[in-house]
Amino acid sequence: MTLSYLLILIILIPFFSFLTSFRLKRYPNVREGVNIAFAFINFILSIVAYNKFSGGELASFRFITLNQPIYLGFYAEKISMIFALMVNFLWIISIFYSMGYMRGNKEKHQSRFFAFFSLSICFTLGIAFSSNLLTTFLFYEALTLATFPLVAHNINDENRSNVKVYLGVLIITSLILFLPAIIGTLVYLGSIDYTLGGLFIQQESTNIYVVLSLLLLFIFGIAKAGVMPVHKWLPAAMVAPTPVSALLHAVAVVKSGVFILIKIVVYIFGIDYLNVILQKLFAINWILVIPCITIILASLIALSQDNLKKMLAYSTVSQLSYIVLGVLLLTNAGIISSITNILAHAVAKITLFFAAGAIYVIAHKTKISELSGIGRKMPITMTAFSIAALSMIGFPLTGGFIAKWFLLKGIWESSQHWVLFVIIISTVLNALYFLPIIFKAFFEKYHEDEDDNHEGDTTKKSLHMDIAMIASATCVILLYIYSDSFIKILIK
Amino acid sequence: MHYFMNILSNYPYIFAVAMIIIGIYILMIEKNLIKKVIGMNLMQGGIILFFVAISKIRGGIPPIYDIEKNQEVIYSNPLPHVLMLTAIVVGVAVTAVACALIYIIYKNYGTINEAELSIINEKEDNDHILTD
Amino acid sequence: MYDTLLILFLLLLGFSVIALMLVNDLFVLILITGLISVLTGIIYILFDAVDVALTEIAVGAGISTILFLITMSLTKAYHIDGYNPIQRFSRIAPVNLINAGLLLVVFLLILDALSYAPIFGNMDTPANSSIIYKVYTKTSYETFDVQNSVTMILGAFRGYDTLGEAIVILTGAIGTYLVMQIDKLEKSEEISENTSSKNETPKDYVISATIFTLMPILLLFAFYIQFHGDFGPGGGFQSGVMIAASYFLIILYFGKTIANKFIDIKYLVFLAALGVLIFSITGLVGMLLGGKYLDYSVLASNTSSGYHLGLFSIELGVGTTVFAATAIIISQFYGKLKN
Amino acid sequence: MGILQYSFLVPLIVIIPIIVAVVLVFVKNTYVSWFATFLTTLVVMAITSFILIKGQFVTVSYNFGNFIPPFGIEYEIDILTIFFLFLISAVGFLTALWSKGNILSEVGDKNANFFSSIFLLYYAGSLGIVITNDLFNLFVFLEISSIASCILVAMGRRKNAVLAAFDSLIIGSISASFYLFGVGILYLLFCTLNANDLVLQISKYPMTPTLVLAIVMLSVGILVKFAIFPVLWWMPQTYQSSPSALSAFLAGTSVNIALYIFIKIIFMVVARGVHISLDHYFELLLIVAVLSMFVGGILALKQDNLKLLLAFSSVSQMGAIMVGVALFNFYGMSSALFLAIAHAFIKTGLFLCVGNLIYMFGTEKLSELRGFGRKAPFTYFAIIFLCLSLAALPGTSLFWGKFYLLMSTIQSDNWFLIVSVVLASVLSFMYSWKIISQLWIAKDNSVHLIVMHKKTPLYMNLAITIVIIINIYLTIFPNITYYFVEQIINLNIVSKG
Amino acid sequence: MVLTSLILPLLVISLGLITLKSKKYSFLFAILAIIITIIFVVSYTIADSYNNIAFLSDFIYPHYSMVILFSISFILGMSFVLAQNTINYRELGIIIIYFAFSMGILFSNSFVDLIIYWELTSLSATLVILQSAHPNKKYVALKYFVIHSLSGVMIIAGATDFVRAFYTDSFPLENSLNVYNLGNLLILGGILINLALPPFSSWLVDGYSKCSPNASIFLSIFTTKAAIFILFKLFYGSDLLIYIGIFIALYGLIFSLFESSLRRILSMAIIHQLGIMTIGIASLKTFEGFFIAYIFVDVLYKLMAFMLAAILIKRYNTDNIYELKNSINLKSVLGIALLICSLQAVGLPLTGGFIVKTYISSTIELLNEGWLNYVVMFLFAGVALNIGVKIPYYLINFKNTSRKIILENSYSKNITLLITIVLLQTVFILNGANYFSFDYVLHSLEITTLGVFLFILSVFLINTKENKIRVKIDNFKDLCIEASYYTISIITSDKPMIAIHRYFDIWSQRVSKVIKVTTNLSMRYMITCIMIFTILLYLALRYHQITW
Repeated sequence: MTLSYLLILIILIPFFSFLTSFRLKRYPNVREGVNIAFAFINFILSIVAYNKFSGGELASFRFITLNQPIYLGFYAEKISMIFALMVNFLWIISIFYSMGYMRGNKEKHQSRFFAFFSLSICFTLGIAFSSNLLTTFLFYEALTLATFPLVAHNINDENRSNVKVYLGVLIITSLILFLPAIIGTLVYLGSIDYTLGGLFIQQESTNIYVVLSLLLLFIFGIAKAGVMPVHKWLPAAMVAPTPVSALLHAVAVVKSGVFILIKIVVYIFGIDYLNVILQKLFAINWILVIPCITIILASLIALSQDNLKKMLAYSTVSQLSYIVLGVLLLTNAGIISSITNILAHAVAKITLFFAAGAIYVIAHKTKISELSGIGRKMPITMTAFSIAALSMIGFPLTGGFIAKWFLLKGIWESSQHWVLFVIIISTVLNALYFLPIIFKAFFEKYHEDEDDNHEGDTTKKSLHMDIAMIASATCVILLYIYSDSFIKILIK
Repeated sequence: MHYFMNILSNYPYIFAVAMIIIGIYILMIEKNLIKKVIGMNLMQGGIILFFVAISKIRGGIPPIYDIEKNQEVIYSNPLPHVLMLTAIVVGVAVTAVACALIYIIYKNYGTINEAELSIINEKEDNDHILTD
Repeated sequence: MYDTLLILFLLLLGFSVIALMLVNDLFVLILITGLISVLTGIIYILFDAVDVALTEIAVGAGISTILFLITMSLTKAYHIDGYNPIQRFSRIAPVNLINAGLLLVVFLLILDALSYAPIFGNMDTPANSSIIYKVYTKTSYETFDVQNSVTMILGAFRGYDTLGEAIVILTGAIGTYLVMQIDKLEKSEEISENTSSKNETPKDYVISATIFTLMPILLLFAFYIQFHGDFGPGGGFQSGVMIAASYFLIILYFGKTIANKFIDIKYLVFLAALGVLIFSITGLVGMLLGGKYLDYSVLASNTSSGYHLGLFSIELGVGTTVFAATAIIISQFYGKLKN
Repeated sequence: MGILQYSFLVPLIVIIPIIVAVVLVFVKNTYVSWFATFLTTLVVMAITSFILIKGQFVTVSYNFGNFIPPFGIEYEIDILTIFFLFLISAVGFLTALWSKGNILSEVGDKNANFFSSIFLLYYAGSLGIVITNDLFNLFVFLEISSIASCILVAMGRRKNAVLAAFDSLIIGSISASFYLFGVGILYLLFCTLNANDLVLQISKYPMTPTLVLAIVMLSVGILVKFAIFPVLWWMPQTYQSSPSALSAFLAGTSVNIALYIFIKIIFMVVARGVHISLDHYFELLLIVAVLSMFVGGILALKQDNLKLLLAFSSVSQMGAIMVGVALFNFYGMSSALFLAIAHAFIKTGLFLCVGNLIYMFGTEKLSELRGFGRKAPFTYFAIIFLCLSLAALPGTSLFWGKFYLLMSTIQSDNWFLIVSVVLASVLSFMYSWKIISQLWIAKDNSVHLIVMHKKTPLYMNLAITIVIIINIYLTIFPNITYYFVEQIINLNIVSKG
Repeated sequence: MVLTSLILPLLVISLGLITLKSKKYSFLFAILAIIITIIFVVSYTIADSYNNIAFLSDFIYPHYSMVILFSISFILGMSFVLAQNTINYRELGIIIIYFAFSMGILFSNSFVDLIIYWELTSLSATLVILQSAHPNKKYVALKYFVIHSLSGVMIIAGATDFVRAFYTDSFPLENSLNVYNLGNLLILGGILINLALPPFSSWLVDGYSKCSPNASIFLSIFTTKAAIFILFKLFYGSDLLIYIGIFIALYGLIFSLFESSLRRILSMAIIHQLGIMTIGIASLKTFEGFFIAYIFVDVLYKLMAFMLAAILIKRYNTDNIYELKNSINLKSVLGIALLICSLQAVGLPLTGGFIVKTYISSTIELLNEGWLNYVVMFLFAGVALNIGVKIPYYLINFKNTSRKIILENSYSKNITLLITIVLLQTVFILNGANYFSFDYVLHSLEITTLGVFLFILSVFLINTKENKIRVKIDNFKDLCIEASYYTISIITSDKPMIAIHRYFDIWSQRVSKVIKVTTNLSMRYMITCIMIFTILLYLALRYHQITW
């Protein structure tokens, strides 16, 4: 069957699982099984699509068309293929993990959780394959709403304000900045489709400041890319249960934000066009300052956080700006680095969040200061945690190293040398806020606090979680080894 | 400005507009609901006067066809008369409904002074469910 | 000569309007409204608008004044701050001044705009000079041999407006009937005491004498106007109001209970509905017989007799509606009055 | 031509409801009176949709009593009229379908048949306003609908309904007499009451201040009905205290009727060679519209009573529509018309849901209704779906309207306008999200909700489901309505501009 | 070649992992590791016997000599530690892994391999440190790893530029990297940080002094010497290194004077030695030569010194040099070892140290920078002073005072010391011939006198028991790290946000009061609004030129 049907199938399968998991409210095991089955099928399909696609066959599909330039449609190309592959793979792992987490933590109304979980996956895939800005915006908003019930899963009085911040920032920035930007492009360019090499080349007339203002509107509009002023929603989203923050806020939601930014810079503005524009205006590419500030500030804040999940959230914000930085370097090495970074960071961060969740479920600890000596008690979790941490720092044998390598190469190509020092400082800061946890976990005594009574069943509960963690940790390393397989495609 | 003289020449319009304006003034100033309705009545009277003033032609006779008279008789324009018949009846209907409402307001609130009414309305918990 | 007479009455009207603005006593106010409606009636006669004058006086002086009087007595509002007009000036609140100023500005703006309008009453204004208005009076007699062009326009040319107007008066009547039924209060908070008092007022000979002499003349004149609309001034509205006035006299004299036995409220409502029904049915009949809605030429063999028949039924419908509606309104209000 | 020989259908649209209303006065039984209203609205909707589908945008005119227009009264249906006619009849049908349960609970069955007859009269009045091409006839029907609506409001279930009725009557009659004054001046200048004839006359004579006064009086009369910023104060009270069936119908139609008349006047005046430039007039309207968007939004945000909140939200939506109209470019007009139809259905649906709530729980205060999901699942989901579409989120019908509105504002390069429209859309999101967050996330205090009726009857839910289906239809196939709107714009601007 | 070069590290890593796991047989596996390294070294030299390189002297291929150097020192260290029997099994395993990774660095001939092994060694070194019993070991390990990751990143950054320029990441064999371009400068920076460039030198001093005594032996050898080898490989002959070398050496010299703990003095001495080596590298114009011998000698006598320190700390479990006063009896094996070690530092003609020192000073003279020779002379004097004079002065028990000497003269435990003594002397014996000339002897005498003179001067300067003016240089660096913690927490605290929230609440109450009024407005205001609206509309239409 042609690629377009495959595309639609990949997007719709999570939607089916959304429906079924509502139906199977009463028998949880069956529901979990069905979910995993769907996830697995989806993964297989995306691999098939990936291979078929590498044959260069472009598929496109439209459903609602208003008049010529405004329509909703899907379209497969290389970046989205990789992104979809990653999302599907991690979906399987996170379902596995959330099974353990939900049971361990005895959470209420789990079927609603799983339903909206798969719904948000469906919308992320929608974003991955959307063929023009309008569809992206549609799925972008839908994703915010789909993740809202997850964030507001166990809502109570003190985290209600957080939930408000989460939704407020996301929706309002998208309405105020993202929508006008889309319409601005439509008005000035006449079309909002993703075309290879960017749209602006045809239009020589648009003056520089319009282009720049549109670019800035996009950067700040897509709050999900977590650039500094609009990053407030990510730490606020930490009130959600850990599997949510693991898959969504470390991988699906956040990455889709950056993914859209990549598509906009590459397919709407076009790298070489932007280069010409920026050269004309000012020598130093001032736009790079935005992600750099975010990197430094976010890692500084992460340094001072005591709550584990908040710290991870801020580290996600800084890592995201790595990806944004990679894109804004406007060199193809930069683009490759941003995509590899998406993969590496996704895998590493999901392990970190799994570990944080496991610690919470089994040892009921959320503060970093309480984590002393936990390594002995939960060896598997902590080893996975440390592997992922090393990958975040960019340790050679892990995925993070590849991303950092290409990022630095991109920086050299874009001849913005001042960015080098930002990267160096940020790596040191990364090390500064990840390593104390590892050292504290492994090399300090574990002091028993009284309420830690249910010793017995820790092993059983943690089985699911450990499997998930082992899987994600290994693929952190696998990513390093098989990195050349997908870089070849990207270079094309 | 010479146009001012023009307005003096069609003086009925002045009176009609004056009636409308004073009608509205009474409507705004008076607190008592009945006086408001009177003001409204006055306003509608003003408009009707304006319309009928339009139809008059100097030297014309009422538009009832006079069989004996010869042809060159001038009749006033009959159309505004018809319109004003309807307007008067509409005015009456509105006044009737307004007076009924005033009575019911008095029956429920005990007063028909607008100031007191708004105070009572505010104080009272007005989602006091009436029907069963 | 004509102008001086007109100016005289207009000035009278102006003074009474200003008086309306200044006087505070409610009873005096209602009387002045009656006076104003009579004055406007007279001015309409000067403006050659005979039908309108008749309706204005019958409705203005008659029905609305009575309505205001009854509501005043029902809501016991007559002795409101009864100090004289001059004191009232001193008490004027600043807010009123602002409003007055605002309205003065509006008044001047309208006058400034109207000053560009065509001169009052002269021949060559576009409204009068155009052939349309001449057509009305001439054709109404030659083709439809209806002398009173006002009734002709009322019934035929703009028949649909009259239907709308009948509906308005019907809604008014039903509205008053319904609104009076509303009792928003629980039973406990009932304010007004029960309505019908046992002992009727002693028969006042003066009233009874006038009623008996006046009644037949009134009814006769009303029916004359009703069926004579085509030829002279008059028509459904005026006759309806007249009959209602006579009904009111009966109520005044014999008291509510007996009047009820004479014509029950329920039947009055049915009567009003019936009038509008007659009106719309005639229109429909015209449509069914092939013409347009409200096309009377189709009703009889030739156009003029068809129109006579059509106009007759229209007038009948309107008359019954107006009578029933005004009767309902007055009886509703009067019913509530204690004695 | 196919439609012309059906031209006899045109007057029936108004006359059938009138006749049935009058007949209903005789009928005592409440069920029969409800069924009669339901049937008439169904028939009228059938006629309008028949003309809409078969009409293929041909203007059909019908003169009463077979007199040619300047003399007799003429009914004319061009594309714009049929667009609004269909809208009003559809909304009327839905409210009639829904109103069965409502009459018993809110109005009491003593004089239910009177309620239905006056409702039908109001229905006929609003249709008459849209369909007529004669200015005075429009005044008569305007007066009918204002008196009828005032009576219906007075029969609301709250004690202050009577006050609101009195206010709406007075304000309604003032605006009608302003309108009449304007018609009088037009008659004084051009001696015709027929709209098309008037257009010819206007183009002949130069623009005199008296014509300016006439236009101003007409537009003020209508804008008061349109509830734009400075003159909106009468509307919230009437919406709040009227029985739910009427408030739903009011929300759907009264504003659209005012919009229709306003567009008609503008096209009439803008048409063929009016020499004065209207841009200052439009500029003022823009400012007023933007103000009403913000005031409506902010006040809606602060209300606890659901009906008041929805009333203020329709004020802000009307502001958005007025911006679309006042911009007077292609996208602007299309966005205005598209917003009108989408907003009408959403707002009617929401008021019907509120009616449901009142029927079941007797209260419409958000603070008391928190978390009623378990007790009334159907209305719960309906409200959430409709609030989402009210918030103009991407997947909903209102979004397309907002999309075009933004396009037109960007094309007009008026920066102040763009910023305010964007902020207003955020405001609209906030107050619709307030409803959702109150009903969903806020603390659940549905435990001490007095349940008056366990379940709402079938046809209440049926009406709401139809509204939701229409909304979904509008989201998925916007291009059909877009094509329709395109026709209206080309014809009106091209032909008359 | 690559394959064989990877065998040893992988083999040894597996051994390390096994020892980590097995508690009982860890000693057995350690010995097995030693045997394997010995076999490897022998096969290594034999395999290349056909190109008849002489042992140590003919260093045509520096790789081999470094590999041999590392494996010999590993064998010595392991045998010493096993003999002392003071080490637990986990520490043993990690040390084996650490040795394997540092060997990896030597074998890497491309930037990517270099970085991988570089970071892995730093990771394993941190783990080694973490095995120590010191209370705030976590903190030291963190500092160690962070600074090494910093150097790793700098190298990667530089490497990417190199790869972009030369399209391959293998090392340039023909010529050294040109220092004066940003990429290479970054690589140089990375390596220098690893060589304890002063602002970042606190990891070496703290690390080696706070880790367990046995571990400090191994740590002292591998990381720094591998870094020097890479520096030598990439940047031999670039003159910028001279000034950097001087700076490092001076820093090491001055601050070792103020140190009171034995191991801190030795680590400062290591830094000093690294400075001198960088100067040596700067002077060498080709990639081969006798330089490796200098590294060899330095490694061995530092190894011996640390062994002594380990024994002393074990015996008197105190690190302070004043408390260890005259704790070694000259007649014991320890005494002899200490003597030989200090003489090497001084560079007495009969010792290996003399040979190497003269070689280095002669190569530096080739640079014919006049002032440089005197500076180098001063530095050599410093070494002599620091280790040659200061440590024996305190440790050796000249006056047989009553201090209770634990007579542990059992030769079996200190066999390794004897072997190192023999090795050091063989260096002299093998190469003495071509360097043992008159002027060199004269030269070394000059240096020794200058050294003694400086020693006396320093005694006067710091003759305090508790060295009150001890400059807390290292703590300054700790200070700045803590400071960064505090500043960040202030920036990111939520205080400003709370203030904004309160401000909004006040305003919303005020607005809601206004709104309550608007819902039931009296008739008067409604009509005034209508009037105003009409006036505005009329003016807008009537007078077109309304400007606002």
